[in-house]
Amino acid sequence: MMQALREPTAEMEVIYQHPAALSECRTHYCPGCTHGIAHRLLAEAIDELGIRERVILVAPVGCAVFAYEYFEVDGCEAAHGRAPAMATGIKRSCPENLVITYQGDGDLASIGAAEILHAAARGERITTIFVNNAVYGMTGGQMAPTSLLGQKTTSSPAGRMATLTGYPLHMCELLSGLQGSTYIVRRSLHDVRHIRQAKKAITTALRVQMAGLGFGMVELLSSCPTNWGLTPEQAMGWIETKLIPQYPLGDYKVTDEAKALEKAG
Amino acid sequence: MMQALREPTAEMEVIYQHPAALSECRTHYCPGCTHGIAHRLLAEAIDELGIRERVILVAPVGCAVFAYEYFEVDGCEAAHGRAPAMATGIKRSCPENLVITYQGDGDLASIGAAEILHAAARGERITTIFVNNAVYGMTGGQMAPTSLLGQKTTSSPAGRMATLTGYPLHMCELLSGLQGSTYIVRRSLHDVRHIRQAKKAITTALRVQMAGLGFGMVELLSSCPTNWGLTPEQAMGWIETKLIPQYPLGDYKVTDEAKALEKAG
Amino acid sequence: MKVECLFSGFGGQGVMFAGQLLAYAAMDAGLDVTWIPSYGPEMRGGTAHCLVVIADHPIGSPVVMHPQVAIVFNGPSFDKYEPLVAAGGLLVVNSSLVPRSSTRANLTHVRVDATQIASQLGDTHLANMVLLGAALTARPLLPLPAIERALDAHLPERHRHLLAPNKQALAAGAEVLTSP
Amino acid sequence: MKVECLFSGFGGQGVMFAGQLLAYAAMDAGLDVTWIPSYGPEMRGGTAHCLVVIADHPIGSPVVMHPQVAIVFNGPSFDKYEPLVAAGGLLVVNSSLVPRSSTRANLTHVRVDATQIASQLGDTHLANMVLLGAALTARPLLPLPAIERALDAHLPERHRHLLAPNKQALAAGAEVLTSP
Amino acid sequence: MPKELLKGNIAIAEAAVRAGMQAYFGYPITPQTELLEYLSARMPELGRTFLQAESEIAAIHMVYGAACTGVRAMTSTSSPGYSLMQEGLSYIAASDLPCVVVNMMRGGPGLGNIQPSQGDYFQMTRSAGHGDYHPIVLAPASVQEAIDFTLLAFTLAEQYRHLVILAADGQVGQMMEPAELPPLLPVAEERPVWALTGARGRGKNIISSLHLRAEEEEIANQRIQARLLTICANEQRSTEYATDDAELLVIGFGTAGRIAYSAVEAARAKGLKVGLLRPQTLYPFPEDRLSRLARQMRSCLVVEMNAGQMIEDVRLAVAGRIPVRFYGRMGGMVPMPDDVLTAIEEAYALHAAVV
Amino acid sequence: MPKELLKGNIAIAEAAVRAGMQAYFGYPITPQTELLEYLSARMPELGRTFLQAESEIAAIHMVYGAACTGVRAMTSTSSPGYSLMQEGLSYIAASDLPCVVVNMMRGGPGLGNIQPSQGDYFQMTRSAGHGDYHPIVLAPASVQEAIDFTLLAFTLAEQYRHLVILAADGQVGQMMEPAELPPLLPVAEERPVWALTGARGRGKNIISSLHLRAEEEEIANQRIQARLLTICANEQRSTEYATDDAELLVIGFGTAGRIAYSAVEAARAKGLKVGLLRPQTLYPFPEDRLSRLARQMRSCLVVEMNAGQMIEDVRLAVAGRIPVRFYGRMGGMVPMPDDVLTAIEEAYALHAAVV
Amino acid sequence: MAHGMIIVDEAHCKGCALCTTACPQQILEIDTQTLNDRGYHPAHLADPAGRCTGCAICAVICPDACITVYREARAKQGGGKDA
Amino acid sequence: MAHGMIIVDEAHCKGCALCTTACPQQILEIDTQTLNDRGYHPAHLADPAGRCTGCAICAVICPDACITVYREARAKQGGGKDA
Ligand SMILES: Cc1ncc(C[n+]2csc(CCOP(=O)(O)OP(=O)(O)O)c2C)c(N)n1
Ligand SMILES: Cc1ncc(C[n+]2csc(CCOP(=O)(O)OP(=O)(O)O)c2C)c(N)n1
Ligand code: SF4
Ligand code: SF4
Ligand code: SF4
Ligand code: SF4
Ligand code: SF4
Ligand code: SF4
Ligand SMILES: [Mg+2]
Ligand SMILES: [Mg+2]
Repeated sequence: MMQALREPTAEMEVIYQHPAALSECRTHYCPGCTHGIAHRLLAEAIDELGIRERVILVAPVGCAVFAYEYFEVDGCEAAHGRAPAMATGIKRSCPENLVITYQGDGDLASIGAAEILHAAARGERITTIFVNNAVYGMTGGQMAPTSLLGQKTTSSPAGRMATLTGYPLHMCELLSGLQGSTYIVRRSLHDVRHIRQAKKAITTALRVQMAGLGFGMVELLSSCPTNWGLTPEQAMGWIETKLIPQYPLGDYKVTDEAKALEKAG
Repeated sequence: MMQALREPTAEMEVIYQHPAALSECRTHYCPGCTHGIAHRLLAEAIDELGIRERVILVAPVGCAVFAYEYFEVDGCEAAHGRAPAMATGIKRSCPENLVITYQGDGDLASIGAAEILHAAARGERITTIFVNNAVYGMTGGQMAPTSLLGQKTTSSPAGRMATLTGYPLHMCELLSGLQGSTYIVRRSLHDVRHIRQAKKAITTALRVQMAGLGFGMVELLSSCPTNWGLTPEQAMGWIETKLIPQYPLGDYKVTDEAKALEKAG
Repeated sequence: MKVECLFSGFGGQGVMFAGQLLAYAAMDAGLDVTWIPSYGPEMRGGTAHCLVVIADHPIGSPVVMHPQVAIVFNGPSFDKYEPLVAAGGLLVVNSSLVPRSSTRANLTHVRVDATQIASQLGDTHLANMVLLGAALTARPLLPLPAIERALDAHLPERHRHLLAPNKQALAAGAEVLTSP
Repeated sequence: MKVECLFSGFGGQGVMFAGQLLAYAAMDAGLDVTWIPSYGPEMRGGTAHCLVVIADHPIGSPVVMHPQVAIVFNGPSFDKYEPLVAAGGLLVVNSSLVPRSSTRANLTHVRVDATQIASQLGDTHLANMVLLGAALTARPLLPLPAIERALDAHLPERHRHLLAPNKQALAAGAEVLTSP
Repeated sequence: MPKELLKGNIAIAEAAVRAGMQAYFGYPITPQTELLEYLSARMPELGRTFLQAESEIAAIHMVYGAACTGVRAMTSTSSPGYSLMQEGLSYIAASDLPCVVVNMMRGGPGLGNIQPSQGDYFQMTRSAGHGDYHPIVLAPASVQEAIDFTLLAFTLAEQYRHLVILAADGQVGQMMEPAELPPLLPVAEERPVWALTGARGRGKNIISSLHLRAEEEEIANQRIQARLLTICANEQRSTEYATDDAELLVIGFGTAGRIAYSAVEAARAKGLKVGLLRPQTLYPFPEDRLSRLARQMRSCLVVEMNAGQMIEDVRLAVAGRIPVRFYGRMGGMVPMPDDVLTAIEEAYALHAAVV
Repeated sequence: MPKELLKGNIAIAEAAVRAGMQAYFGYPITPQTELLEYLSARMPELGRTFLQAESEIAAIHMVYGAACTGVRAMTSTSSPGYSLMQEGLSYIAASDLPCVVVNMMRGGPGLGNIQPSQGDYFQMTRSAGHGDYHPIVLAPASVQEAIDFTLLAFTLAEQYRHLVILAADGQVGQMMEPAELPPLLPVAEERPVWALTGARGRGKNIISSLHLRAEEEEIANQRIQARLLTICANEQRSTEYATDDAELLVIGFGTAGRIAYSAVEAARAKGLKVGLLRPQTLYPFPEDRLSRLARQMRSCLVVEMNAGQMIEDVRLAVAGRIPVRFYGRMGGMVPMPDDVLTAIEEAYALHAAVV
Repeated sequence: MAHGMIIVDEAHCKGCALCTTACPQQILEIDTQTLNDRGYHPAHLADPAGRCTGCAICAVICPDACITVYREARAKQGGGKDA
Repeated sequence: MAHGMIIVDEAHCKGCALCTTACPQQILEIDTQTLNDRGYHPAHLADPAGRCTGCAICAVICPDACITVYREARAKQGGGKDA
């Protein structure tokens, strides 16, 4: 049996380290919040594709409001929900750059529903990372359009009721119906296997943009231990047992060109 | 052979006359504009269901901006695109009333995309008459999200190009994917047979609301002779040959309860 | 010198274009000019009018209450503007559509059967040129050839084939006043 | 009489609740009181503080630059507020997490191993009560039983089972100062 | 009712409930979210309408719709959300609809931060959207006033069929103070005659702000302006402290006014003849009272949590008769009484210099 | 270039093109739609960006995005659409981004009508959204000025990295007049150093208006305020007519100012000592010039197409030294020179009464 | 064949001619001699032979609801609907 | 089995414990004795037996990217990837 190590030996090599596109600063995310994982995956994808110097990141209003601080890329702050419109303005002015929006479910599916819908319908050549945690994280856990029926939140204290507030919104299903969308998939961040799949999807989505195809979005089922009132580990379980059944993982739209890129990747 | 008549004889009875729910005033619509037909059908449906005194109509900003003048029902004016939100406020405050929004394609599918999406997702118990004429009528014929590829408008003078402005939005297809929607159908106003079918759909949609089921919408393919640069008759032909192929008529979502009402009607 | 000309009628009667032609001609004559449209409260159909101010010095207000020249194409326009024409002004009326006559003594009142004349020229839409021809004959703000040059330069491409008829209509309007 | 008390620490250390208890007790004692929270720029985690002003007359500003009493739960709070305590004021420090001591001569400086004591009582979250108990012993703004009554009335339902430990913690804090 | 220790946000929410609010629509935004959260439990409990809208735009148009039906309707938001409501507010005002909007101001412009601010003074008093009108704007400085002004807001809204803004800041929303709530008023059974309730047994009712004829739009505007004149004549409200023999008048509203109160107290303790005017209505601005007070003063000092906005109303009211000085903090910074005191002393020293 | 007979809307559009505008985003709304329509053909012709946005909100955020990349970006709208842009404008201003917004005002509030109006004066000069700042506001009165100010707007926007609003009304947009367009300027090749273009060979650039620390937000605000001071010092613009020996000063901007010009001409013809000041910048308001002129006047008369908004700036500038009277029309009514003349005569008669 | 007739509300008709093309009997025409006060030529029934069946097709397509349709009662009875 | 090790950046670790549950070797634990300056107990490698395989699973799940993973080179060669 091997000996315990406190420092890597000379023969050891780094198998995994902090991605270059991710800043070395501390994030303000809660312990165990998978926003952090989403960030890391995006940074890794950027590194691997060698596009760090071409990316322009549009941060949302939501817990990821400081996203532009956390990536070593050019970045800006959109108003709540308007990241797709802002990204449109950027992409049309800098078609050679790679424009990424990073948005929460309140941001993208609630206040920003029109902007994401139209960006997708236009086939805007941008990439959206959509972090769905079924709740408004930043403002303290209110109901989101993606909250589950029965889910107790700070603005649906008796649990979300369909008769009063309707049904969870499925953004992948919705946007994949639009001709302008090219790559629309849903992944989850609740365990290592799924995280790896998510990473692959993000990479493909960026490739889609690099190839100048249409609108791409990767929805990531994500945790909010703080507002769900769960430990980080329990929260991962909640994604698996509650969120995924309501939001099935899968490829909602992958055009043939996108498929080709996916394989090539 | 019968004799020509200039006045009805005593034996004659009125087979068709101006519906009571439609005001006796002149509309400001252009000659041959099928907004007028949509109005008449809605008025007839209201009369036949005997609900004139319960209806609250929300007029849009668009050519139908004066709709509240043209119906003998309580009515109000929404800001551009916000009719579904306004209708929500009304319906929640007057659940016994029947709340109808009447909206154009610019109003509903462009600026008001978020509001209609969320009203449908909430299963808001309102009825939306969606007049799709593939153009911004009121402001003089600019491109709408529903304009066809290649369609020349005053803001797409070279014809709508997918690479620049994306693809036509199909609202029935989109909204029928939402669990909160109950009755989502598309009809056309281009000839007598289709007009009769449209009338039937409007009646069913209102019944759906009377029964307290979820969100209902009847999309009506409609003409804009003025901005299409066609005669009224040619415009009817354009609906048939151009619009319908892009926007197939049909029932996009009719829940079982709604089906039962449809049959009963 | 400063003169304000009002053109008023149904949408579709060529009211705006008649006013613009006058404005173009005035500009080419080295005068200052403003053209300002106004669409009635009806969004579609309904009345439309435009006001052209021509002056040999910079123009302040492009709007006036009492225009010196008014060319009215239809009944509602007559009713609205007949009382407003400035004293000593000119009122040109499309008598084809306006049965009433002005009873005002302090203005020059010209009635032209413009729609009828235009229809004889083959297109009722030419009534605007008939009226303009008559107006400029009654009050020669600019010579008719200046208007013809403006027509040459500004008749929209899709109406190009109507250049000659437009000029004929202008002449026909002028003739109403010159022929006995 | 008017006194301002600052409570400052990490989010989750019960800073806000300690302040609220004091406010409730003051109100029940018939005094005027304001409680005002402030969350640090970090949205999550990070520091939080609240300020309680107690007076026997209507309170104007609920904020002050130099509080008379400061109860600091952690290092960053010590660094920030130690210099700001009013001359003659009281500084209560959670010595479990703050190794540094104040060098200021013009204030009463009390160090309480609060997190440690709380952990001995079974829950580090009780440190807030330990500190409050100590503070009110060092400067008896209100008698401890008043705080106990406030606890009875306002401890959230879900923490009800911790009522007794909370009171023990209060007492333990007081003891730090009373026992030799 | 006995006093309770209440948080501003909760106090406003419960006061609105007790005032008979029948419908609330809102969207989360710090620092007013607690208000929405509280109502999400409280309104259904009473069988009333609570709905979290998909955006502030939807929220204000839901309020617009609800107000059309004659119910007491309200929304609440904070600065960026308030900006989004501008179009809807203009429609509501143009339609002569009573309703109440809470703006719990935060640091701006842009996304800014969630600290207390008074940076939307202009946007509330001068222009809640396009076109000519002013909402009534009430500015509470304490939890008790927040309660009282919530009641007042509904009363004024209905009395004048006019939009009322409750202009507070994060500090008023977050602060806890002992305060007394009113009893739960019964909800109005009857809807007003102009309300949309279905044209049963009467002609149709129409609510619209469209007047294509400029002449008619001008008449609609004149009606609004006439109403505003009445409002200005009747509804100016302010409170004062130590103005009797004051030579320097400090003027501040809401949180700034309250902090200034402590500073004025301290200045008095130092023997300076200083008084405080705290406007409680921002529109109508208490210009009559200020104009009268100004006669006796040698100068005034405006204290705001912004770059100087109310100061324009002060300057308009004193019309050049005395110097108007300014002390302000911006971007979520709350002025400290000590700093205001320093500003007072400086302003006061200038009097001495003049003598 | 020779003069052409140009319509205001088209003139602004083409002037923007010639000023090197690289990206335009807009949404149809009368009375500015022609501008958008013109650009829908013109911009692609030059290989530049034209996009009809799904709403005014999307349009302003597209402009925001484009401006972040350092291109010359513009949008245009009219009153209700301008209301919808408030949040976006506040973000843009807070982010120190140069860009140009045209507001072709129409009758309001609410849906109102499409006639010319000046009802958004406050919303443009006082508060383009929440928080403390003022955009630069330029008010053309003729087609030529519309062209010149469009150029100026881009220049000032870039010089100060500040938001510039071109404040016109339906009349300026719809009117045709002879005017001269500038030559087509080459589009800037280089993007500014702060622009988002990808962090190639440099550290990352960030554009954000978020400053969670109030201290930092205050610094950001101070930076804006300092810039506004410079702007106020350097950019006040106005034009005058017959002020030399005038005793009554008429003040009006844009269309109202131009109509007032005719009325002043007529008054002069009647021998009245009347002059005109027409502010060309509404922010910064030409208070220095007005304040100087006021010394020589016995009173002034403000003419606006609203209920009286600029009058506040006038009153602030004259600070009570002379009476300020008002003549206004609302809701899309355009004042007639005759009526302004009557108002002038009445105001003038009051001088005589005083003597 | 039932016997019918229609009356066009000339003041409201906008002369769009949709009824004229829709009428299966081709007995409606635009009256270019008449101009209503909005400036439109209204449609009118030109049915010297009394061919109008009262089918109401014209009314169904009329965007301005300005056609009233009459039919002889027996026709309706013939349709068996009025029993 | 390859031989590996990890280093946790304690200043950045938030003690969420996701790595501890994910590690197939169960050799990561939260160090309740240490408190970083944000008030969190960081995770640390407790691998006296040297069971860490360098599989990087802990790093893949760490939301704060604060785990660096090392592995002996031959292990990698063994994987045939570095050929
Ligand atoms: C116009 C506007 N409305 C509301 C807010 C307040 N707000 C900030 S974040 C947020 C919700 C964020 O939720 P989500 O997008 O799901 O992101 P998460 O925090 O869950 O990652 C809201 C409502 C705001 N900043 N601006
Ligand atoms: C906020 C706002 N933006 C824009 C407008 C201008 N506007 C009025 S109607 C309209 C489009 C109407 O098109 P559509 O909804 O398709 O109705 P249609 O006229 O074709 O029936 C627009 C853009 C407005 N009134 N308000
Ligand atoms: S509040 Fe939720 S989403 Fe936001 S950082 Fe915390 S855990 Fe993550
Ligand atoms: S513009 Fe088009 S949609 Fe509007 S009334 Fe005319 S024909 Fe109908
Ligand atoms: S009722 Fe039938 S037959 Fe008679 S005119 Fe109408 S369409 Fe023709
Ligand atoms: S369809 Fe109606 S409006 Fe059109 S011509 Fe016939 S009667 Fe007139
Ligand atoms: S690398 Fe693998 S074995 Fe080693 S600590 Fe991490 S998860 Fe455990
Ligand atoms: S997963 Fe990362 S942040 Fe969480 S405990 Fe492990 S090392 Fe620390
Ligand atoms: Mg979320
Ligand atoms: Mg349309």
